Amino acid sequence: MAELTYRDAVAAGIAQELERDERVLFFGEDVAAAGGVFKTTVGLLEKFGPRRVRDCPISEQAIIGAAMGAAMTGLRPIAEIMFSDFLAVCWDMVANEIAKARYMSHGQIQLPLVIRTANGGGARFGAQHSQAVENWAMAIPGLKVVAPATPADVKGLIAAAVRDPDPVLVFEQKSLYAMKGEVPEGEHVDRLGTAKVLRQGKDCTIVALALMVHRALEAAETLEKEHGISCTVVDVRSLVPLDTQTILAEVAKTGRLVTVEENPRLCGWGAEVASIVADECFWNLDGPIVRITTPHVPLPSADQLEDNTIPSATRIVREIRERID
Amino acid sequence: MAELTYRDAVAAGIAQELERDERVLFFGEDVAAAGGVFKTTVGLLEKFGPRRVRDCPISEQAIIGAAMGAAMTGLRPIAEIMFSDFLAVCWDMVANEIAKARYMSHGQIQLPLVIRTANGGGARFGAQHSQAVENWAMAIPGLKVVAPATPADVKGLIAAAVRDPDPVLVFEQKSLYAMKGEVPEGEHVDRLGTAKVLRQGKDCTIVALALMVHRALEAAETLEKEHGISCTVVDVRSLVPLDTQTILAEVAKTGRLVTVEENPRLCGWGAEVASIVADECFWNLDGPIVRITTPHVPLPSADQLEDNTIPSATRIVREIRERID
Amino acid sequence: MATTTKRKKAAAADDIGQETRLELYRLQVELRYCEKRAYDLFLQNLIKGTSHLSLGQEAIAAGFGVAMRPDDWTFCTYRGHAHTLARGASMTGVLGELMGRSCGLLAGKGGSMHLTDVEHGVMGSYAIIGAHLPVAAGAALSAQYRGTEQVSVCFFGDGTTNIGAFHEAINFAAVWKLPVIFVCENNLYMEYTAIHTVTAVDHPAADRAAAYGLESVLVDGNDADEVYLTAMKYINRARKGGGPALIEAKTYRHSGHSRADPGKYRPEGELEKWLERDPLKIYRERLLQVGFAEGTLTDIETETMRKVEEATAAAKASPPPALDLIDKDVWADGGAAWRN
Amino acid sequence: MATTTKRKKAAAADDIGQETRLELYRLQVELRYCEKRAYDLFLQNLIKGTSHLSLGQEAIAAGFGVAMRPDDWTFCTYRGHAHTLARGASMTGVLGELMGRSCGLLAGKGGSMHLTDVEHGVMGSYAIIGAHLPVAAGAALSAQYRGTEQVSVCFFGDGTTNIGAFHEAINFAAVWKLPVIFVCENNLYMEYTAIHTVTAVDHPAADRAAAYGLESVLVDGNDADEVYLTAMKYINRARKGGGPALIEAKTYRHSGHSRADPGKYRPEGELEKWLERDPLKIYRERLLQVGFAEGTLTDIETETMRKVEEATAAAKASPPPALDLIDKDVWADGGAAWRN
Ligand SMILES: Cc1ncc(C[n+]2csc(CCOP(=O)(O)OP(=O)(O)O)c2C)c(N)n1
Ligand SMILES: Cc1ncc(C[n+]2csc(CCOP(=O)(O)OP(=O)(O)O)c2C)c(N)n1
Ligand SMILES: [Mg+2]
Ligand SMILES: [Mg+2]
Repeated sequence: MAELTYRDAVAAGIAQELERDERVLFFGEDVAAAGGVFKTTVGLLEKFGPRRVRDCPISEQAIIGAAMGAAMTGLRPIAEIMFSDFLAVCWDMVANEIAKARYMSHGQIQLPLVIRTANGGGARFGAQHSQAVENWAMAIPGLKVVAPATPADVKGLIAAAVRDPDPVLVFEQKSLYAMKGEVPEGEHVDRLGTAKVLRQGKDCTIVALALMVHRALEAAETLEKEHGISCTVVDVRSLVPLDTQTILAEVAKTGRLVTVEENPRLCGWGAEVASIVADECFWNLDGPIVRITTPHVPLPSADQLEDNTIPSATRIVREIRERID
Repeated sequence: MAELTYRDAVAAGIAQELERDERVLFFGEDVAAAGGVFKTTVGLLEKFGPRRVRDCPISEQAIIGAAMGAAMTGLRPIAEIMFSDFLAVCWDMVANEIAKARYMSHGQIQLPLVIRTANGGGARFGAQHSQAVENWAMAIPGLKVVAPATPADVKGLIAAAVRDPDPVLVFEQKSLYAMKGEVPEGEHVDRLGTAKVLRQGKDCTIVALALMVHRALEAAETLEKEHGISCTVVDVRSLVPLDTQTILAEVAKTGRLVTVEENPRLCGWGAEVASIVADECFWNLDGPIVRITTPHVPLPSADQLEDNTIPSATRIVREIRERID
Repeated sequence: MATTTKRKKAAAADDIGQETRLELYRLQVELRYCEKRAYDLFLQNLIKGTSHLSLGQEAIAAGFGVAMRPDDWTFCTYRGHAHTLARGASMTGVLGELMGRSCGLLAGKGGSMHLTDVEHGVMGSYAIIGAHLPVAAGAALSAQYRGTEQVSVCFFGDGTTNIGAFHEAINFAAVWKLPVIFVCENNLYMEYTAIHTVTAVDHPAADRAAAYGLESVLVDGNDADEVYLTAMKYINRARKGGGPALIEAKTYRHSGHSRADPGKYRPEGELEKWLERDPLKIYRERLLQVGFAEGTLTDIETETMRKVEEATAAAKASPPPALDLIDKDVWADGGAAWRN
Repeated sequence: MATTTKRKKAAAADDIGQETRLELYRLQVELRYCEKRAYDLFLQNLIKGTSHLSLGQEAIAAGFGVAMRPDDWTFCTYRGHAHTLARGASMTGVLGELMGRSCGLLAGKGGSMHLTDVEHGVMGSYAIIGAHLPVAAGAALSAQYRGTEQVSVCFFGDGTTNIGAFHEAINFAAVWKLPVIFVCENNLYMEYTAIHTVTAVDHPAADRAAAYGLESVLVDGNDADEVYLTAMKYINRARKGGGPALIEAKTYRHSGHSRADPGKYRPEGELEKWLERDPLKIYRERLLQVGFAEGTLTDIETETMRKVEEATAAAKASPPPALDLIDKDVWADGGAAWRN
């Protein structure tokens, strides 16, 4: 095990795959010479050269379209969209082209490609550089979607994404880039479609993703210690495929579900999870399903405002205390 | 009352507002001289002239951006996006700019504008011209969203949208354009944020939208007549604002909720409704919440395939029979 | 621009071998007959949904089709029947797809707007304006990266030049000198709106080439020889590392935009004028002029019609797609599961 | 291009009145001092998040600011502090917003990248590249529709010329002859990448004007006189119905792209070379040359510094925004309710 930041684990994941497979190449805006605006790709250009690690013009449609064209002709590109908010400028390429090509072509077209992007809030960047939009991607048939919460997961899931034969979107939470954690030495490849149970409790199952996992864990500590409420915490990790077995099993054990979502309220991933549980786990439920989300507002910029908009550990504690007996 | 097609009711709604308010103008691709590819805007150019009804280049970002710029400087534009799938090419303008401008500017910027678009399947147009993407819009804070199911509603809700001080997306279901129905004579303005109870039953509450409303009604007939299952049918009409009072009240009465969604499964509007009900109406539920959706696949093109992908009355009957006692 | 065109015309007389000439004719006849057949099949309501014909525009698909190497790639739009056939795709596969039959190129899953035949280098037909230009650039990047000397050819209409993806893709390709040829088929209209009413320049592609450091290339899209020679020139240049080209080919569609369109927005006499310049007519006359026998041409025509009949019969005989296709091929594992 | 530039320089000497000259200087000094103060406030960690300074680019904002009519509209990017101030926005409001205080122009809800001051015609700062070009065109449409003779001015960087919205907006504006001036501030870099490495032409805006039927306009963006005269010319033309313009102003940013950026990607000596061409230095020397007294200029400088100090103190004294703002102003009714 080595201790790495989430940021360095991203670079390590990409480097591992560039090293392993000549068909992998990586491109985006300011990613090569500058090592990325979040310094997540430092050293890749130096190590792999300008043929495989490339700086692009500010042309997100061209970048994602190029990844698609390269993938269908035998490469395994990794493209970066600097902030996940900018997926909106190339949403046609992602949602209408990449997601549908295999299906429409009756399986003729293969798209082994990865789109990495810095997602989520906490950096006081305001409403256009802070969105958690993993639910946008989850809503599109044909896309696989992961959102890792730790350095080990981000390395392992990037590697899994690169090796997957289908298009995968990797949502890296930008507030986690500085987080440190143990990452297995040597080759590390994780599995898409697997949630992780991080903590077992009796009273309530909290299902969270990315940054919210850490807040859920912190809240669970407090709830246990200060209020005698014992919570299971599940890190979803992968929205598509979704590990419903783990989620349903954990909810069945506690009889209660609380989702903690960074995305704004309406049609967030938690709504989907809630609807699955309300159908398939209904008879095991002991009380209402509770969703804790960013309220349905664009994200404000000033620090106090932002901190009180994205779900905090305090808010999770409060809501669970109020809603779970 | 006059009998109009849904298509003509669209034109009537736009005409009513162009007539009433000089600040209203209407533009899009092939909408003026040709009267729209769905013939929904026939006659408007002739009546209101090229200053107020305009043909645009194939530049969706420019079209929606222009609507935004015009709205913030005192006009009340109506812009057409020919197929709702194409919202993806201007999603930044819709989701990142229009939706957020008022909030970010601390209320300085007002955006009274309408985006109309032909949504949904049934016309054998394939995966890129048939999507039901109302859930994309619902997921974005700052957008109001309606999806009318009848000629009267489409006229009245377009009028309400034009008069609303906020940005409103109107999703017209393209398979309904030929449908005929009674539309009130003279000025007709509906209210955003109001669902309609179309049928009262005892066993189950079906919540549906747009084309699915008609299929739900048909299914409810069959269920009643042939299987003795009596269903309430609620037409949601407006996704944002959402008339949760009506939905919650109707679910409380029957104790069961079935949503019928044309959008693909994950993160559809029905998931949001299900999560609200599973929280706020939990103690009134007599059984699992059931969602009937287009499966989570891109839409196939051939007629038999398409017909078996989008929820049909037959499928609604079958699922309700299986799931509701 | 006029000069460019002239130089090409002159060259045409010399550089094209007899065999190539016959193939150019045969291909145009195939595209024409097959499109006409598609039109008949609509009228019989055997083709549902929409459909966009290339009647009148055949010289472009044929000229490029003949100029391309088998391992080169084509990217088409919804108006892509002709371009797909021009690479050698099966006519039964094309008509079958239009009719939503299981023999269709996509087994009915894609429909007329998404014809794809990877085996023949047809890397998809794209129905959202502009999207395939970046994709074609990406394929070219792959060819360049792997050193295969493959070239990517991307067809699109005049209306497409006003959308953002056009701009991004061509700059991107130019900066990286990618082997991709962007071919604008200027048929004067987007759907029902004349291109000149919505575009700031006269030649929507050629007048913009300079914005990407590319030379302005404007050709007569109804002259298969001219198209072929231009295609050869720029494809070969791209193959050798000379980078992308943007070619504008002037042409006209004889039918409406799609099956629903009677084309009433056209000024009187316009269609008639262009029918005079029908690419098949032009080319047939030229072949007779340069010494081909009438019989050689009628043989081609008869043989092609036989193929069309055969394909039609095969497509009609093909069953509708099996319903289990609905849940197939979202993912590479063949399935559609989004959960465990 | 070179000729265009020279003609402008010559004109500059004659056409600008003394009062205008002083205002151009005063404004540049204000923008410079305020940006420097913003930089100091970062270092003190009083400004959170990101921030993008216009140090070195002041002549453009000032030249346009002085040339515009009070009811004209400005559209800025995240690098918009200077352009916002140049229209008369309150310095306290700008610094307060950067610091996330309730006195901020947006009460802390928008942040440094979204400065907006509708009262002074600043119709927003847009942080996603290219988005505001279509919006500026839309405002121009509104002016044209209502016959108000207002003009819309849209500032953006060199890197922005490679995104789709740039292309769509300019064609759209050109086709409808909208009164909008697109101003490309070419500071040689996007974030950390040199523009020439990702762009197919030398002058990313000027070399593309012809693609929209517009004339190529390239000016020295560090010379406030030249900017001012060019602004006057094209704004007045647009006001009179002459349609849009695309202007490229060459300049350089003295600091990094944003607060996080030390600017290490710049070749050695480049910054120094451009510091020689500092717009304030150039302009101050020119004013002395044409006869202004040193004291007049130092008075302006002193007075401006006083304003900056005052604004800083006011912003520092302002409380953080009230938490109830979170649920305000999603909708025109002042609230955020998505349900009943
Ligand atoms: C982004 C987008 N906008 C609009 C359309 C609808 N549409 C389909 S074809 C077409 C006209 C295209 O014109 P052109 O590029 O000239 O091609 P042509 O059909 O003439 O071959 C339009 C507007 C679309 N498919 N995609
Ligand atoms: C669509 C989009 N892509 C990328 C970015 C990230 N980004 C912010 S500023 C910038 C560079 C812009 O360069 P330029 O247009 O030259 O403006 P400058 O910052 O030099 O003023 C980039 C890439 C963005 N904000 N939006
Ligand atoms: Mg055309
Ligand atoms: Mg720049």
